[in-house]
Amino acid sequence: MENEKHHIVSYSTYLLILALLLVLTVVSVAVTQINLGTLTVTIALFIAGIKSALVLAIFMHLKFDNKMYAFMAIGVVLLIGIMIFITFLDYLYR
Amino acid sequence: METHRDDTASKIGMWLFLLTEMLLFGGLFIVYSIYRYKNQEAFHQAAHELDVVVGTVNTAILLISSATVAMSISAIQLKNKKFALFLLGTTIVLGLVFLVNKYFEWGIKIQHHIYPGSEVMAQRGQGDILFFGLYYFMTGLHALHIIIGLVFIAVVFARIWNDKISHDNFALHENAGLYWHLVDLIWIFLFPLFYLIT
Amino acid sequence: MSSHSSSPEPSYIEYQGKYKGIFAWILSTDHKRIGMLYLYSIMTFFIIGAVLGLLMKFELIAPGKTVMEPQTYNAFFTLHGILMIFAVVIPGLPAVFGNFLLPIMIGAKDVAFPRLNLFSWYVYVLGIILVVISQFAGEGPPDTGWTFYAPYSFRTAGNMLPAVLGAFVLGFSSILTGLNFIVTMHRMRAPGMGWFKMPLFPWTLYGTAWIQLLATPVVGVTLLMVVAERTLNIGFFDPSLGGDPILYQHLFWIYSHPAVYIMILPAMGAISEIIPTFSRKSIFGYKFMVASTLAIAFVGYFVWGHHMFTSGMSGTALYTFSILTFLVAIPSAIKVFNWISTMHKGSIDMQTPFYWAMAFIFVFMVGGFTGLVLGSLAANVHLHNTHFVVAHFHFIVFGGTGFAFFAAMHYWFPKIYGRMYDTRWANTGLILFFIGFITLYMPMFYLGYMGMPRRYYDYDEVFHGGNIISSMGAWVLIAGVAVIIINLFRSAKHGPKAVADPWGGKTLEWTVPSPPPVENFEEIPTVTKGPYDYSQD
Amino acid sequence: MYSTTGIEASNFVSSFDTAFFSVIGISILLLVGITVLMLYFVFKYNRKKNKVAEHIEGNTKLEIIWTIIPTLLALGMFYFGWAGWHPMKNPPKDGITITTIARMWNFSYLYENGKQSAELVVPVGMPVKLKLISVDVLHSVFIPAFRVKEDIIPGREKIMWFIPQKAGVYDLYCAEYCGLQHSYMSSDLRAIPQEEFDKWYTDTTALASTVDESVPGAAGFVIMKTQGCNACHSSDGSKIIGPSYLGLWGKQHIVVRDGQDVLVTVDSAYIRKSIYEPNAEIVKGYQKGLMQSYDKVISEDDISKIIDYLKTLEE
Ligand code: HEA
Ligand code: HEA
Ligand code: HEC
Ligand code: CUA
Ligand SMILES: [Cu+2]
Repeated sequence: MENEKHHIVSYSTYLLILALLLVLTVVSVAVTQINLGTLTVTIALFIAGIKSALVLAIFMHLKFDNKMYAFMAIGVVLLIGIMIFITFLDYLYR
Repeated sequence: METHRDDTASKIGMWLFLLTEMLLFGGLFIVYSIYRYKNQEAFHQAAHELDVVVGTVNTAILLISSATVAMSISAIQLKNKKFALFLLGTTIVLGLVFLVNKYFEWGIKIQHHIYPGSEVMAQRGQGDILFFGLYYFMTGLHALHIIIGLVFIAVVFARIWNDKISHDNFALHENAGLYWHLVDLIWIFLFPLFYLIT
Repeated sequence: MSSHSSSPEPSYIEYQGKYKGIFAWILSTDHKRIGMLYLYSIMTFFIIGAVLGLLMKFELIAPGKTVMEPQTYNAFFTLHGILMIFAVVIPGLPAVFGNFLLPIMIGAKDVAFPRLNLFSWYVYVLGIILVVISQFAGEGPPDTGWTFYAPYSFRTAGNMLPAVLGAFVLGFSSILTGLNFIVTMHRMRAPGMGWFKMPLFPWTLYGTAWIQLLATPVVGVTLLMVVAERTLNIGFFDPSLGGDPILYQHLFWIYSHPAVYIMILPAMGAISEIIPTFSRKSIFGYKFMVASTLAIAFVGYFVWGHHMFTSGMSGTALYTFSILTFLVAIPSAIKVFNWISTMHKGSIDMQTPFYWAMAFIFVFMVGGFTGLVLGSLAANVHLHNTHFVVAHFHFIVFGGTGFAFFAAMHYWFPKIYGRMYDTRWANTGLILFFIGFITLYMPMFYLGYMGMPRRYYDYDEVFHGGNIISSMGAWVLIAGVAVIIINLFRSAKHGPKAVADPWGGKTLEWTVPSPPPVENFEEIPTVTKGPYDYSQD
Repeated sequence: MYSTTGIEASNFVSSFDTAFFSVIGISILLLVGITVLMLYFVFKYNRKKNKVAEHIEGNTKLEIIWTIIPTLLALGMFYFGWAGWHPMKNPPKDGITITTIARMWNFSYLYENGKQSAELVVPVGMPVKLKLISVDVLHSVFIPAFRVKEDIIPGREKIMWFIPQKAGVYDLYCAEYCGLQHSYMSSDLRAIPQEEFDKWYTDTTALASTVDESVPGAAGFVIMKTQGCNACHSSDGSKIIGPSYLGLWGKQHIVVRDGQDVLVTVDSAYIRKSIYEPNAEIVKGYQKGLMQSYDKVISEDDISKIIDYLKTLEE
């Protein structure tokens, strides 16, 4: 059983991503300080989504590893999404 | 019985475990989203009481610590033991700082009698009770994961120190990293959900 | 495939390791010994749970007080449910037969993480200990039913914390087993064994493992919330603090509905092994069997609401759940049809395991069809929380999983112990068991239709007749179980020696000696053919 | 009383029957068919007769057929279930509304004109809407003869409805597990013709007139019976869930108030408080949160009657 090849990610990539993440954090804080009504949550979650995608893809190596891992992670996120959706079918229409 | 090392197996195992963790918090996110939907106004108001600055600082701390763990793996692959140790040490320190911040944040809230079951809470609306209940429960569970992650990283630190982990045998290190990133990932969502929905 | 009928290697039973006596078992990381540890613990709790069931039937034989107080009855069905669900049928087939056979069936020497495997068993035991503590410590046994519905579970004086934590810990054990199995199947299949050369039992274990992995954490965190609510007064589900008890039900069933497929999938897998072997024929529609396994595992996540049809969900949610409930039955239908078709033009050897498989198909259908009745909205409104539901799930949990467990026990017995049991006694036991089973549970359908609610200590005179018949069925059932267990128990020690492949099975476990040697295979086989290839015979 | 002949007891009986028997019917056909087929195969292809099995791997066409047919059948079953259930969710505008209060472990019914009753009395032929309220835990109104059931959720008001179609006395059970006396939580449902109902409805003296005022405490006893106090309190000294009434009046005992033990004497003020704010002071050794407040349910007047009754139980 062969072990997979390891991709070594350079320090600068990590630092770049870190910078990006920090910027996104600041952006999301800034954006939510202005009152945008219901949009606030959407934007905040959208940015959180991007941030988590970055963490998953680079820090957690999903981009470089066997695609199976990415498949599993996305699958689970979808699963939780569907569960929340179905639960909301109850609460939205009560 | 002869044991052979299968790094891929342990990595799959780790990932599967992370998936269960995601669902653990996934359950909480369901609860959160329902109660937020039912008590929009109260959640909105209650979120104002959390300190955005502390939250932001803690977010930054976790993000940096995540980057240092990730880099430490590259360092070990590049056979740079010292640098790897340094990066991991930084991670541990940052993790502790996060916990200290959390401690003070909770401490202040508790001083103001904002905790489940307190008189002050009983007087406030039900939305507030739920908000702070979820706040304590979710950040508490998250803090527990931080502690577990710190122990995990400390073990890796010790093993690198003793040369048990090296450039051709770093599966454990990688797994500790994955775990730490997951903790970070969860915080990425907790942060806007509790601090930013004002 | 390599086949050695006699091997110089000691069998896993005789093997002398570092430790002696009982420690050779409870400290062993051999998947076969761990499987046996599970077998004995599960049988113990099955018997305890069954005796509780029997006592409840004594109580229900007549209206009014018969043998116990209401408090005792309530505590009994709670413990009965917790033990039977969390300690017997959920670990049941995966932990016993999965552990014992999965590595052998895919041509591996052990599971991927043997020590984690042993650890899972200890976690299981810890969970049981907590459940036992809940019975004796503090304020008296919990009395909420196995569903722990809020807000009653916050009000009762009963000793909830250990019971809930026990269920949580048992769930953790289940997660670890699932994790181990998935990795094992991904990494350790023998050379040449592609995914579609894997036998169906491992396939169902694969589907099961994913459910264990992805559904259990939800109930885990829910139970933790219950603990937090009881200890810290956080109002998650308590309406007086703003919580919503219906949300508790959502979270509970998000796990517990998929959990019923944790129970039934491996059972279906075992049956899918037995039928081809005794029909001397490849399973009909192998790929459809695999696909239906995965379909059940997947769709099973989204039907949880059918346990809550009267709880006051929105109409939209109600019919969404109803329609999905009907759809999840389709893959089960495919399985039944394929089993029957496998028998077509076979050369059927009527042995005990095959009889069990037939009995399984019958009771599974009865259970499944009554599940459909319950999935129908208008019918459910009347039948929900009546003995109709009790009958449905005993038919499908006890009838389905339980029958499959005994089928598997009789099928793999010679492999596990290297000895044969007495077929005559085994068949007598089966007949008693079957008659008792039908007499016990059939009347419950009628009682439920008439409107007898479940979890009722006492009932109106109109329900008396049905309950008498039902209670008497339980006695016949005991006789059956006793015959079966005693027969197996004796044969394990004194039965005649069994050969490596007593039934003419084709999957890998039949290529190794009975009982299997410590290392399973002298050399890892290379697989070239599908799992049920009888074309050469 | 349970009957399937003649006029159906409620408007939902026939829709239940359609849904139930359509599924059961198809199921029994399939069950028998498949079982017979299985037995036939087992018989026909027995090893004794059929020495060699034919090698068949499968048949995609068949698989598709037996995927599609059950799907269609299942969708049909869904349809009948849906059609029967849909009206239950849509109560009509007219009809009478009865507030149903569930608590551990009894039901009580409050009519629009303020009339209270321990049995559910309804007029035949008129839509009856039950407004469901629970003061403690989950309960469920289940009327088997009417084929209706709805859970009662504390903290939420729900409506269930039906039209009684046949006069008679029916059982009404609690169908959601609610603790110790769950199986005793039931009441009678009396469906009576409209005229009779009107008479019953306007007669607000009914309760008082049945009580013999000359017997001390008799009125109090009836009130307590209607309110279901006896589910938790005995009059003979035994402990059910709450303390017994026997010897209660004038007794001194310890209660827990705000976490502190306090010695109190049972007098009218104490009893009143125990009934209106039961969780303010908890008798030592008993569980908090079980007894719920009867504020606005039991009047001051009734409390003094209850006290009269309790006085008769002095030791
Ligand atoms: C092993 C466990 C198991 C399994 C496999 C199932 C399978 C199914 N269950 Fe069951 N169920 C339980 C265990 C299980 N259940 C338990 C424990 C409870 C009670 C929990 C509690 O409240 O305590 C319960 C309760 C329960 C309810 C809630 C009742 C209530 O409380 O009101 C419902 C409602 O829809 C339901 C439906 C179904 C359906 C539709 C299936 C289907 O998957 C069945 C599919 C099978 C078939 C349909 C038979 C084979 C098919 C054919 C031969 C082909 C023909 C088919 C068609 C025409 C479609 N179940
Ligand atoms: C695997 C699951 C399983 C199994 C096997 C059983 C088995 C039995 N159960 Fe079940 N039951 C549940 C799961 C199961 N149950 C669940 C989940 C509930 C819901 C709980 C709740 O409401 O919360 C329930 C509820 C339940 C009720 C409903 C309580 C109520 O709602 O009021 C009843 C009542 O009759 C009952 C009876 C029985 C009986 C008589 C048996 C019997 O069939 C047991 C049969 C076996 C024996 C009688 C064998 C005894 C054997 C011996 C004595 C062996 C001799 C041994 C040697 C020689 C070694 N059970
Ligand atoms: C669900 C169960 C329940 C019901 C119904 C109930 N009670 Fe109680 N009651 C309790 C419990 C438990 C206590 C003890 C704890 C406390 O003091 O609150 C109690 C305490 C009391 C006390 C104080 C007794 C003492 O020893 O000091 C009185 C008086 C009382 N109840 C009256 C009533 C009356 C009158 C009713 C009906 C109108 C009623 N209760 C209905 C459970 C119940
Ligand atoms: Cu009220 Cu059961
Ligand atoms: Cu279900």
